[in-house]
Amino acid sequence: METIPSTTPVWIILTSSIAALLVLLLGRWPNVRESCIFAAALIKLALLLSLTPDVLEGKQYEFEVIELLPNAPFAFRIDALGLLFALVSVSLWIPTTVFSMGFLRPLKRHAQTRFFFFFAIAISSAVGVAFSANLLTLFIFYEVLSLSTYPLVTHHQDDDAIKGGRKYLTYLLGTSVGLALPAMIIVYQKTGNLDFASGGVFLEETSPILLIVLLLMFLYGFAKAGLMPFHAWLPGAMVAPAPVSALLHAVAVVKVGVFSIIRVLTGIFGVDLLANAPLLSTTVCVLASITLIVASLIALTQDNIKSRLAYSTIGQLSYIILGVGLATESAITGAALHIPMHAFGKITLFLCAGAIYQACGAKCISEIHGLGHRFPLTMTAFFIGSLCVIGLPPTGGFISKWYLLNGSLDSGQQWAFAVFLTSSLLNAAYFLPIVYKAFFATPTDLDRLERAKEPPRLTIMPLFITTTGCVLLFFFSGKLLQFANRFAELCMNP
Amino acid sequence: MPSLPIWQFDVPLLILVVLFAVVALSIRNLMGTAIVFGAYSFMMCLIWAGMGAVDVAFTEAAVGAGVSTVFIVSTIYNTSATMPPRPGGLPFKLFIGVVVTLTGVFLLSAIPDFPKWGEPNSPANATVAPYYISNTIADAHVPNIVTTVLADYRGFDTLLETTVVFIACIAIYSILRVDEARSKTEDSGPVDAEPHYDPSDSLIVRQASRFMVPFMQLFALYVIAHGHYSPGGGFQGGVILGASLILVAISFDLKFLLAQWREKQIMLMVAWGVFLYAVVGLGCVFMGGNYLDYGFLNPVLPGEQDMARSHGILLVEIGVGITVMFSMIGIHINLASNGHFDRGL
Amino acid sequence: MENLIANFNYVIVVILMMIGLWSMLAQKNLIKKCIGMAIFQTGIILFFISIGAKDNALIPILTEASDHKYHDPDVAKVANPLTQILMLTAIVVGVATLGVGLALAQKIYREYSSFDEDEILNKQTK
Amino acid sequence: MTDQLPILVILGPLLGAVFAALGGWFRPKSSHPLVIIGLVLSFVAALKLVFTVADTGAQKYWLGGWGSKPGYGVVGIQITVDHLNTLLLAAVSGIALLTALYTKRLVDTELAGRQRYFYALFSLLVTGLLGITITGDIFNLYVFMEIAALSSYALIAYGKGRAYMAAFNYLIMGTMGACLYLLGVGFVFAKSGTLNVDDISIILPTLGQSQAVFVGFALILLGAWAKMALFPFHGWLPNAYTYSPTAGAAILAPLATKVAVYAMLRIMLTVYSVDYILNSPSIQSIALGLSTIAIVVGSFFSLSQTNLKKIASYFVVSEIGYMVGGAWLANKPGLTGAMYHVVADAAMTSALFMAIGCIAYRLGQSKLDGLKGVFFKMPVTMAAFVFTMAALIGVPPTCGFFSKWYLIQGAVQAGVWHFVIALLISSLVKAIILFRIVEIGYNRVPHPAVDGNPAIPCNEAPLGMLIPTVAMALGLVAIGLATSPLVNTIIAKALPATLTP
Repeated sequence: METIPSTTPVWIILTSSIAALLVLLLGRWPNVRESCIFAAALIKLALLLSLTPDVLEGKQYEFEVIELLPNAPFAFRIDALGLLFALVSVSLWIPTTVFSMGFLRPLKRHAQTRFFFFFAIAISSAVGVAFSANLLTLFIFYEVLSLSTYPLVTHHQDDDAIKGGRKYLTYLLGTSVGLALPAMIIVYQKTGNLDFASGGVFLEETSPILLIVLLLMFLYGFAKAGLMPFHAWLPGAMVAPAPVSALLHAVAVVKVGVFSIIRVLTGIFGVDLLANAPLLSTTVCVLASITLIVASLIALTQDNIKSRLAYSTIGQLSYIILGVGLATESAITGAALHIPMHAFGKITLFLCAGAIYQACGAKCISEIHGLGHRFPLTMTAFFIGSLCVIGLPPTGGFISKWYLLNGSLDSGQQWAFAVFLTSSLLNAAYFLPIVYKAFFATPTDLDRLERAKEPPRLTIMPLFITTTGCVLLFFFSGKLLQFANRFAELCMNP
Repeated sequence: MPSLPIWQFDVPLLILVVLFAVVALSIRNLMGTAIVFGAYSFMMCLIWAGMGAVDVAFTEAAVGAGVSTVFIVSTIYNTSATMPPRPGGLPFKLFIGVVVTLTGVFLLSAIPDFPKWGEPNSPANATVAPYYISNTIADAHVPNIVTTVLADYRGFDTLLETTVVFIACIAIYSILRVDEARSKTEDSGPVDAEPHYDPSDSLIVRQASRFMVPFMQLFALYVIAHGHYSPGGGFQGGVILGASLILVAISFDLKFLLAQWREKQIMLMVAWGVFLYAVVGLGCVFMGGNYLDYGFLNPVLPGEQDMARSHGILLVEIGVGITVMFSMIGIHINLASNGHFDRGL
Repeated sequence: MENLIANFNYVIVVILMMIGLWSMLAQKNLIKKCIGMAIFQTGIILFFISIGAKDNALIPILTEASDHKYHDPDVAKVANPLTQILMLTAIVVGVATLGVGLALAQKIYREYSSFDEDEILNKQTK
Repeated sequence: MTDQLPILVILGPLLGAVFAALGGWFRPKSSHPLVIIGLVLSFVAALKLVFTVADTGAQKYWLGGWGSKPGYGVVGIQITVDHLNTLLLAAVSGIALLTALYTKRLVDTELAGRQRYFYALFSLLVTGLLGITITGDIFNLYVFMEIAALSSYALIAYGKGRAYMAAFNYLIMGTMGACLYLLGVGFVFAKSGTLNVDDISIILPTLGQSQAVFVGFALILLGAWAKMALFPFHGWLPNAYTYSPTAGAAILAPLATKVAVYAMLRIMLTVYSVDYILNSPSIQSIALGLSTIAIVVGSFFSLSQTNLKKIASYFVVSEIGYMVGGAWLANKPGLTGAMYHVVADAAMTSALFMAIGCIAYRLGQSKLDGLKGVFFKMPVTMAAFVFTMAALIGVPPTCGFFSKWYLIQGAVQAGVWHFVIALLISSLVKAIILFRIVEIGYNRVPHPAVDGNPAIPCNEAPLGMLIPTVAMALGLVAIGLATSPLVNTIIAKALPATLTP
């Protein structure tokens, strides 16, 4: 495998940090401020795209900034999965910013500068996680992400926000410091190696009990992945403004959790170990499956749109974990693919939730009965987003689920196949009725019906972009598939 | 029966010391405690002198038994000597008693491991110490080995020790001294007990001290200057000088003393002593030696290297004497007047 | 037992130390705490002096011989000067600490009109 | 002149103090610059020594030129700058310098009319702390200990009201510690006959199993623990640091306890040896147990406090547990962590107390309830505060993260799980406190940027206080990023060679 030493990773991460600083300085002029963000996002995207050809050929970009601990430097490495994740985060940052402008400005929300500042920092750290070459670097960015999203979650500064924020930090910091950090230190102590590149750092003779304990500590330590029972922060964090929920809690934050778990499973434990030690693999699969089903069931009972979406997210994240847990090539491909697919689908849904709130002030499903035809564009987008998350053609979600299902058959764990199918049915059961009722149920609140209208253009535009994305991903999934395949190959033969 | 380790004389003294300690702590009148504690210190001096530690005994007599007692008495004079009876607290005292006893037993467990008392070849007596005894004359031409070790071999300790006295003085000054401007507005506090007697009334005390003070001061100067050849040195001399002025302050009154030495002068002199010591050391550095290596001062001091050391020792002893003397006075006037500098013991 | 008698000084040191420590911790009167502290310190000084003592030794001051010169002294017959100067330092440090302790006690008395620790605590919490 | 650098480190603040004490009577304003000059000299010398030591190894300096004599050992007093203490020397003098700059305004206002000797005592305290760190003689260490202690009693007593009782309790506890230490020195001296650290370390192994040496060790440790306020000797600390004037707490809290920890490390590693520690498992398990309790107790008490200064004081109590525990793990990562944390924690505590000082200066108090809106009033100070708290929690890449890393690694290697758990609890408790403060200071007020809400005027601390605070907070990251060079070039060489990796 060829590696290219290059400072590009640093620059990619820094672009949004620099943008953050500019936002802080230029806060007085909103237009300038937001153009800074766009410029940064575009530069970042361009830089990422420029790396694509090399990475797809199997090359890796590497850069070591400084040695923090012996054999555990602060270092970056860009491989297929990292680049894929970074691309998704950054490309979705653009529509979200547009959406934020449309969402925050008309409502005269306070502290917009702070909002954009921490948003940019959060993106930087998400990309940092994506590019981390070892667990230590990953952990650093993971923590920065937790802290920088706290002001976003508590943005409203009312009692709910404070309560949600408290829960958010308790879960995320509590688990990462209490479980992931000691697990990491134990790994370092036992092996002296935290690098992801080696595809498994443990020696043959490591005791299986230690391995299983470490595995559990990592799975629960990265609570951003929302594995039950450490999921409660996610519905709690829905007090955040809609754009925050959209990008952070559908894409950046939760995917960082899943991404971290993927890195640990493939880079620290290694696919070989997972495949050869059925106990480990089964543990991951069972825990993920339970979360998958239970979260879907809870989602059915939620009336608040954002809560339902949150539980849906919890379930979908476990798809990815389950995929990696199965440890076959096509399952891993599916898992990797599910990151962008679900991201596009879920961000569409969240943006729709925000748009519905803007359209008629409704936060609950029961409030929008029969209102669909007053804002048909929004509801259509919602429908397509649902299809993507459920995994039906013609949306990208279909592709990833296809690979996941394939993978479950390959692995010989047929029950996983059943779990996937059941869950997809449940997904359909909690999404499609929303659309149905919005269009065909009799409106209950006539007052609201009067007021309801299509939200402003700044809100609709991003919806349009992401919805189109969902569909396009189905027809042009080839490039993404290349990324996912490249990663899966790397995992199978490190 | 092993031969008794010490002169028969010492065993009763040691037992007495313990008794005095217990008595000092169990008297319920603090003035009594102070006096018994003074007696305890004198008893200690005897023991130490008996073991050949004349300098230590001398210092303890001046510092421990003398000045310390005066300090305690001054404090009590300004506050109250009575201890109101206070019932209860027994479990706590017992608990501490158990802890202390356990510590004691732990310490006793090490005693069999010690070299026999008075053994000239014990590690403590046979490792570094012989060097001082054999080389004091050659190195510094000072027959009082304690002086050589104090001011030369371990001169740094002594510089710091002088600094400790200096710190104590300025610390007490900072804690107690009442600002002139503030003391007028602030009421003088609940403790403004009338003096029990007016010391200036006692003709005998005043006349006796008028007679004694010059001799004390003369003796003190001798102690400092002759510290090379006989017990004594800067500390002892400084304390005696300080004590002579404290005696003036007690027998006349504080105002009388402060008329001779103003507050500012006293506090400046305290710092000057340390300054002198530190600068002599610094001089050695400028002459090319290590800090406090008086041997390098021989171009400016009379004599060869050993005599330069001897003179260097004298210089720093004077510095020590100045600081100690004025510190003792400074501490006393603060303690005796509760920081008001108006009247005192 | 023989050992204890042969090391009678050390036993006294331990007893003094216990008395001092007990009174520093268990006594409620501030002045008595200070005195306990001083007793602890003298105990330690006694300990060091005992370490440095030699049977039938002279004081550590050399004397001129009849020819007005100093000859090499018999090391075993001169008391250990090192422990002595260490203890000179300790005595001075002790009196400095005692002075500061007394000054603080006076200041506390001005504030609370009492030397009793419990009473002071009561007045503080009021 | 480079061979005179070690003594310059001490002489700078010592002479600065003497000059300040003299100058204060003529021009009261002159004390501060005089002390600053002394501290600058000391800091420059200490910094130079760091590089010298890294390049050429340990530097030894004999006061009065009295070095080692054949057959006797070192007859004078030796001061040593080696890998174990050079970092701490630089940290102590650097922090002291920054703090001296920082306290100018505080002293002028808080101690108006009483500041004549404040800077002299300040500088003498620093002298004592530097001396404890640099000396290579166990009795000299005692004298320096007392210099530091006496000046800190006075500094604490500069506060009012309850400060006197706090200072008195400290005096009793501190003197007890010093006396126990001195007694321990006596025991060691009785068996070894010398006071020089290097010579003792050669003689002790030849003595074999000796109860006196063991008791001496225990006494020295007890003394050091009392001085550093390790549980159960911690009772004096919170009151002392809370009621002392802010300027006094700013210098005492970061340095006094750390230096005592260093003294313990020096005795453990240089005078005795790691083998000796490993062969006395009873003390080892006691020390580890006590440090775990200290961490837990300190954390929980800090949780129940309502005064910012007291919270910070209890942090100090729990951090002591970190270092003592790390040292007594007696393995490579544990000792590395302890040594690193001594420096890192000095910086963190300093930054914390500086930030609290800024808050107290502007708000006139430091109660949690009074912090409403403080984030809008003092944004820069609070940024520094949050930063410092993040370091204390152990958020990477601040230095707090790396010390915790090494400590946990050491505990894992030694299999001391209760210590690991205590460390994590302490981190979480600090996180809770940080976010409680954020909630009160940020979220409990109507946001001023929203129309109709009252504007909160920005009222930052004076620049003279703010700049040192921010510099210190940024220093935490700098130390964190420099971890690897610090550990590789200096700390790793301070570890005993016999230690298995």
